[in-house]
Amino acid sequence: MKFVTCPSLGKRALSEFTYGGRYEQEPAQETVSEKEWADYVFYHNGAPKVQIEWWYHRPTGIWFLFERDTLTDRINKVDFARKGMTHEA
Amino acid sequence: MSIQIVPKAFPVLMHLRGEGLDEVLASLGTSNLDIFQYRFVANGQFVAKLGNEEIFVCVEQPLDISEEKKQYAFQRGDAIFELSGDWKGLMAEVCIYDFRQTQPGDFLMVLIAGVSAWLLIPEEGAPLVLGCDPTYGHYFYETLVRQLEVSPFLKMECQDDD
Amino acid sequence: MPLRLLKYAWKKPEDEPRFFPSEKPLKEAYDVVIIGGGGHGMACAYYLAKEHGITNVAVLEQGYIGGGNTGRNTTIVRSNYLTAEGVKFYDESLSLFEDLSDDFDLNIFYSTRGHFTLAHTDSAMRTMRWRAEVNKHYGIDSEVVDVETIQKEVPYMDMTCNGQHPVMGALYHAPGSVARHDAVAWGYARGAQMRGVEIHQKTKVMDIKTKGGKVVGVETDRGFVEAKKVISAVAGSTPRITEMLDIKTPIEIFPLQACVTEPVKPFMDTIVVSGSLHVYVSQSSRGELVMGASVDPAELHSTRSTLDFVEGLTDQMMDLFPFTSRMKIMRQWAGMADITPDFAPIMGKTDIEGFYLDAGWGTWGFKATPVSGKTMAYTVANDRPHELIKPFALSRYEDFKLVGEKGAASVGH
Amino acid sequence: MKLRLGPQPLEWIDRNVSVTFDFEGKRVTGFEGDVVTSALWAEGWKVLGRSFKYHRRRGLMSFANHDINALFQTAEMPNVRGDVTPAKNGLSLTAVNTFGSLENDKGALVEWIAKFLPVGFYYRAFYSPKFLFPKWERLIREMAGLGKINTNWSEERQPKRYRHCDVAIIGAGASGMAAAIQAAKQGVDVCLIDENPFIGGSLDYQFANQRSQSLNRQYLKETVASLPNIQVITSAYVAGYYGDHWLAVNTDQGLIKLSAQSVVVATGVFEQPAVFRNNDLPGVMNASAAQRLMARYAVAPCNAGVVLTANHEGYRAALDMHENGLIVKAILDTGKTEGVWVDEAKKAGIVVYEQVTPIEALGSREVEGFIFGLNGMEHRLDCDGILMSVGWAPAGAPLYQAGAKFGYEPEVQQLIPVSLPDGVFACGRVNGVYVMEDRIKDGEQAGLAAALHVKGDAIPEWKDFRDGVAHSHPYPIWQHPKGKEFVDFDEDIQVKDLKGAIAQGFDNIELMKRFSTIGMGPSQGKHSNMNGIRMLAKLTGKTIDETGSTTARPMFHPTPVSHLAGMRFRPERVTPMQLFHEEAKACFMEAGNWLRPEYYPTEATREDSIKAEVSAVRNAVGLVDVSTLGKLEIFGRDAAELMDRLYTMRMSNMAIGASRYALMVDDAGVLIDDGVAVRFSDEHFYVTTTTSTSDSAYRMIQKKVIEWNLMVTVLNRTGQIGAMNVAGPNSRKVLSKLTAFGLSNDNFPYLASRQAKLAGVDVTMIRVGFVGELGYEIHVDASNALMVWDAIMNAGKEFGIKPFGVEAQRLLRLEKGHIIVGQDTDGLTNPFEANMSWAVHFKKPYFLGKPSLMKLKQMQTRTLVGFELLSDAEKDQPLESNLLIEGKEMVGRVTSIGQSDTLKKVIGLAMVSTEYSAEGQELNIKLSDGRLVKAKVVKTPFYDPEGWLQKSNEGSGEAA
Repeated sequence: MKFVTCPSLGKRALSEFTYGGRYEQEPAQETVSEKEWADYVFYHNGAPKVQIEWWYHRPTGIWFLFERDTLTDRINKVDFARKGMTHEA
Repeated sequence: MSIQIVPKAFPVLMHLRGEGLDEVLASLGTSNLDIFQYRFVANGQFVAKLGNEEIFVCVEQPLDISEEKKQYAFQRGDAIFELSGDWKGLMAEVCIYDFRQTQPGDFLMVLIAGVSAWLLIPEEGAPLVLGCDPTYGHYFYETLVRQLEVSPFLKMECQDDD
Repeated sequence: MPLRLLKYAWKKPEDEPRFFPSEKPLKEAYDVVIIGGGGHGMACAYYLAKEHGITNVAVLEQGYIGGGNTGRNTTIVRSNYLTAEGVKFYDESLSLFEDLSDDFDLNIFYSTRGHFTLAHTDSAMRTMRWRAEVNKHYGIDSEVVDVETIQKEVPYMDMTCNGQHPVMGALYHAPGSVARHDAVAWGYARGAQMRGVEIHQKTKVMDIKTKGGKVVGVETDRGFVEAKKVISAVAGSTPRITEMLDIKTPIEIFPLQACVTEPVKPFMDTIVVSGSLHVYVSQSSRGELVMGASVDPAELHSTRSTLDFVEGLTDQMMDLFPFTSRMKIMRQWAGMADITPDFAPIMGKTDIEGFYLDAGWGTWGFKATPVSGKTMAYTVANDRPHELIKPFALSRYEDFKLVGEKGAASVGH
Repeated sequence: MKLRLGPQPLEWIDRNVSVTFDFEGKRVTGFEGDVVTSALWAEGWKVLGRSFKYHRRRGLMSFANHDINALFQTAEMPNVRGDVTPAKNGLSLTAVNTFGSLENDKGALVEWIAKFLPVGFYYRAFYSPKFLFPKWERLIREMAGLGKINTNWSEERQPKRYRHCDVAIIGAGASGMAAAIQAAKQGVDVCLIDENPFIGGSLDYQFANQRSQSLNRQYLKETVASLPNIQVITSAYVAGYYGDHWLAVNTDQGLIKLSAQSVVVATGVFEQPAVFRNNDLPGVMNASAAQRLMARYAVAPCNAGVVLTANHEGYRAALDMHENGLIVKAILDTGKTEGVWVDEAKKAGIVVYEQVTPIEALGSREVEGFIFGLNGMEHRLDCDGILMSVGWAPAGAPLYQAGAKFGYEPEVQQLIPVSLPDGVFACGRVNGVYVMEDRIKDGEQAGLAAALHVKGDAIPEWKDFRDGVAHSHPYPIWQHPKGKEFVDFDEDIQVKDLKGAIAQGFDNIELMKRFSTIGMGPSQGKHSNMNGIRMLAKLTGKTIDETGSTTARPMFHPTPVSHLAGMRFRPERVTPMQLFHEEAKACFMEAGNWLRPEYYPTEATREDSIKAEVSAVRNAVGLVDVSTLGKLEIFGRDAAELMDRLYTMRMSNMAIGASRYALMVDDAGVLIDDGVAVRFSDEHFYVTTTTSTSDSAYRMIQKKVIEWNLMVTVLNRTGQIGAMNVAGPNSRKVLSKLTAFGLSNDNFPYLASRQAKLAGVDVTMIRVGFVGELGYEIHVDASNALMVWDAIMNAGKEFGIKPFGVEAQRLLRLEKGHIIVGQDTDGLTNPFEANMSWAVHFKKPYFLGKPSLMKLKQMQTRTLVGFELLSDAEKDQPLESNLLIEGKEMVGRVTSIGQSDTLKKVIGLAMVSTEYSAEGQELNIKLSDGRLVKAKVVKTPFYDPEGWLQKSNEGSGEAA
């Protein structure tokens, strides 16, 4: 029952959102090695950290990017997932 | 103050996507509408802005839209209801949203009883118009009605106002 | 009155040998260091000492014995899995469980209740039959039963589920059991300790030191200890440990919550699980209904409780057991589940010589406690993966050789 | 009315209305406003229950719902709590967990063998011989447990509601009221919550006869009532504090989910019992319990009692008795307390002994006397009641749950919050502040801070209002050689039990709790944890802080399932054709949250009805509702690019007006979805997804559009469009009656899609044949869907049209060899295993999961094959999920199977190890009973392999 305040939606309950996983840049398919690809698909450092995540607001159908701390569950930043954005992930 | 909910039939509901929709809005007699705001344009008819290139209109006649402008129009058959009386009292039991944030004129999209719905936040005292996907319509209606019947909170309030 | 209790006529419990030693300093070096004093870590220590004569072992626990998922799970033990690998592995675990009380000379309250996994859709029915057939093929006592059979065993269950998603049948697993989770950890701990293993509670591992790709020891908040072999058996804390060695894994941490009702007189003898309703429930020997659901929706390294969980659980629970609406929820809590993409554990050796992983237990760790201890002990003692855990190697993902435990929509716990 | 007192200044009872109820079969009369416990006590019922383990008699102890001595059973409810349950006419109560009756409880025999049952005894025995354990366990289970469940009880659901406020204040005692007033004066929206029916807290029982407090009381209560922005919620407790300042507030009407910007915790303290021999005898009670009895219910705790005290609150309790004309035999002070109440007591002539050591309470059924030590001598006082006032523990549950840290403050000898999370404040006794005036100041400071926090303003410097006096005895535990000094009343835990646990190595607060079960009973340690911590600290030579405290998880009090669950909100979805299905008495099945017709019962049996539907499609024409398919509009400059990237096959080269099978895999190459893609224009596609994936597929595609930075719009039209499939040799004839549009092969060939008017409305027709006949899928706005469906049914009458359901469709598609994603595939199946390499176009530069598929292609180990059964199908037909066996090995499983009348065989699909997938390969299917039946791998489609029928020009009026 957490709250999150989103641009143009205001303060919303997290229960209106669907978690879309952490934001990750897909490696270029043309050049990627098998190992790199497996890393992208399966392996990661799952330790507690601040990470950028996809969150989908079901009633409006808008994708957001949250910057969330997976240790404290605190959401530091919220923004629309805009086309062509690039994030450090 | 008792609460009534009645299904409402609307003439033509259309979902428009594409460029130059402000002209369409203008043709309906509205302008400078912010995202997630609505305006009544005529009796019961309204337009709402859902995005830079997206509007939701409820009008008598289908709008003509221009192919070359890459405007796309889609018919919608949403299930729509009118809620009169202490609609906030009912909403408090089926919707987690904090309505203290809204102003009359807001087009609000929220989860109600597990279903995505849209609301036309009315002027104080006016009834609330809300709608959802047609295939959820019956569930939506039955759920709200059942809530009105069983809720002690709402009953208590009814007594207060008698 | 059991004879074993008569001694207390003249003997005070104080005179009993301690289960666990009182605090003492760490040695400079051990042959093996086990990170994590939960059931898995303690079991590994126990079998290292008992079956491989390796006793110069330290178990390092940042909190207290069994304070992690061991003491937070809903204590269900079963072996009705979907894949050959899973079935063989958990069946071994189950047979070990049956003898634990005697091995330990301590009653772990291993109580065979029978385990129903309900199916509410025909696709769920297919999955149940799939599991039943695989189980039967490997000699596991499992079968698909119809509504009548369920109703006979659990007469007070509402098969119509309030009109929505009625029960169509179930996978019945007669050996399905519950056990006293703490006692399992305590029993292994005491057994290991009596054989010379050192247990250090409130001892946090800060770092793992390597030289030339080989483990040389661990840095703790009580100083450095040498060890050429280090095992991580920390479930929900696994990523924090693997991060120390820059080992990447597919593990993601999700909170898994549970709750209990006030104790009432016994009325529920079976274990009931419903995948589509996200409910599993059994009645403890204290009389509480012990209930759980599926993991929380988003990655989180925390054991905080949420209201959404109890709301959802109680709501769905009533579909099956309407009368429970008159009961009261007494306590809720959470654990951290280390989830893998194929719902199977990650066990055995890693790229770093001397570092062994016992992880990826998701929501099934408790039932694997004995067998994971036994096979990890074997793997460490021989530096060669035990036959039963070969399919669970960390490297399977890059080889795209995933374990099919995920199957169709099959539920854990 | 033995113990009922004369009118009290603030009593809660209405002496004009009496209530009667039954207890243990006997009639009890009390007043409106009584709780069950007070009504019983007033009539001289001192034995209210039996203890959990030894079945000792138990009476009123905390009288605040902090113990379960008074726990009752009714016909409707288990575990009813007498301390807080209003006495109502017609109630019929019995004590829980008695064997026989409260008076004659056979369970009491356990006490005779108590010495054989030390702490954790059940770990020590019962496990061997193994075969006996189930009997022992049964016995132990019967002994454990409290109330009884009636499994015939009906379901109850209480509606819940949300309430959003600025400042929530938990506890409406002096400091809570003061906090509410200060916060409200800042203009914020305040909710003030208290678990009692009236606000006032200890001001109204501890200070009930303290004239000097009447002004404070009047000011606080009247101001709270006068401020419109304070909502008082009484008879409500905060079951749990959850993230982001959410409070689960349980009321008699139901759960209020209260969200606040900041929270003030003014929950006060739990009085802790003194631990001495027989401290559980009925008549031994906390001093605050006695004060609540007198002030709220005008009931005397006893006639002649002693007060055992370690703080000046005990003297106040003695004065309350004295002023009510009750005898106080003596105040037994374990130390040498000073203070105004001490002076008043002495002035009132009450005997006071100082430096006293409690030794034991005497009495068989209830208290008859008390033995204590004084200057090395034992003294005895006869009395019918013992009031204990030796200390307090913070009611810190909401603070612990919010993440506050507690530390031990030696000055007050109490745990107090030392660090508070953002937006959480504590005041009053929970914060270690005891003097009434200070409690009010402390509350005002917290209320102001909470309001300022809401406004985002700076919070003034924090003042400490604690007096320097210890209000708790540092170690109120006096062990007796003969034992029976109870620490935890719920669990019957004595001093020796905790000693035993600690001695055995459970010397960590959590381990001690888990081994001894202290604090694990229904009152969750409210009256026992603090003494447990004190004992552990002392016995391990640690400080209280080093020892630490256990976390207080929700629920604060056990909370009804019916309240937590609330109403049932389980969205259910129906297609626009639902009306028809219902009128046709269709048998429905659930697909996700959709209802779909499984079949229409037109024949005697389910099987025959399905057969009839199948044969209608094969020989005439059928109509199926496929509205549950996901339906997405994809349009914009990059629409074609998106389609190429999403699906495994090439889509950009589709002609306008064409359709194509669409297959989707995830990053790992696992098959997740399939459907049909249609191209309306260069920049406009329309795709269907499987029913179960419509939402997730839409979500995922939108996400990809963003990741790939494409100029394209995706709309989920699933619920806005109805869809149906007309299939069968006569389908063209039927449709021709409803449209002028040319349906012949040259104008509308197989796999084409056309937009036309049908039955007078705009529709999209796609000529696809999932079921393998000449067929048209018709997509139309939801509002027109039912009309079109009816029109087709009418037009089809003369051609023998029949509606068909999911079951018939399953068999028809099986005859055609089409897979169902999720049935013929599992969580790991890739397109090659599904025998669909033809659908993977590696030539494309990019598509979802391509690198995984390239890897997987080289390592395929299993294949989906078609098979037909060789042996007699009637009695030996295998079931879906039956295994394929070679020797001892499991080599695959049946994913689909069915009896095909059209082909006169049992056919099916199976996922088998590739080495057994060759055409003609014999397979052994293991039936559920273990017998093997033979089958043979055959080519698919089983039916009309060349697909002539789908392509047929039948009924176009032209030569086929």
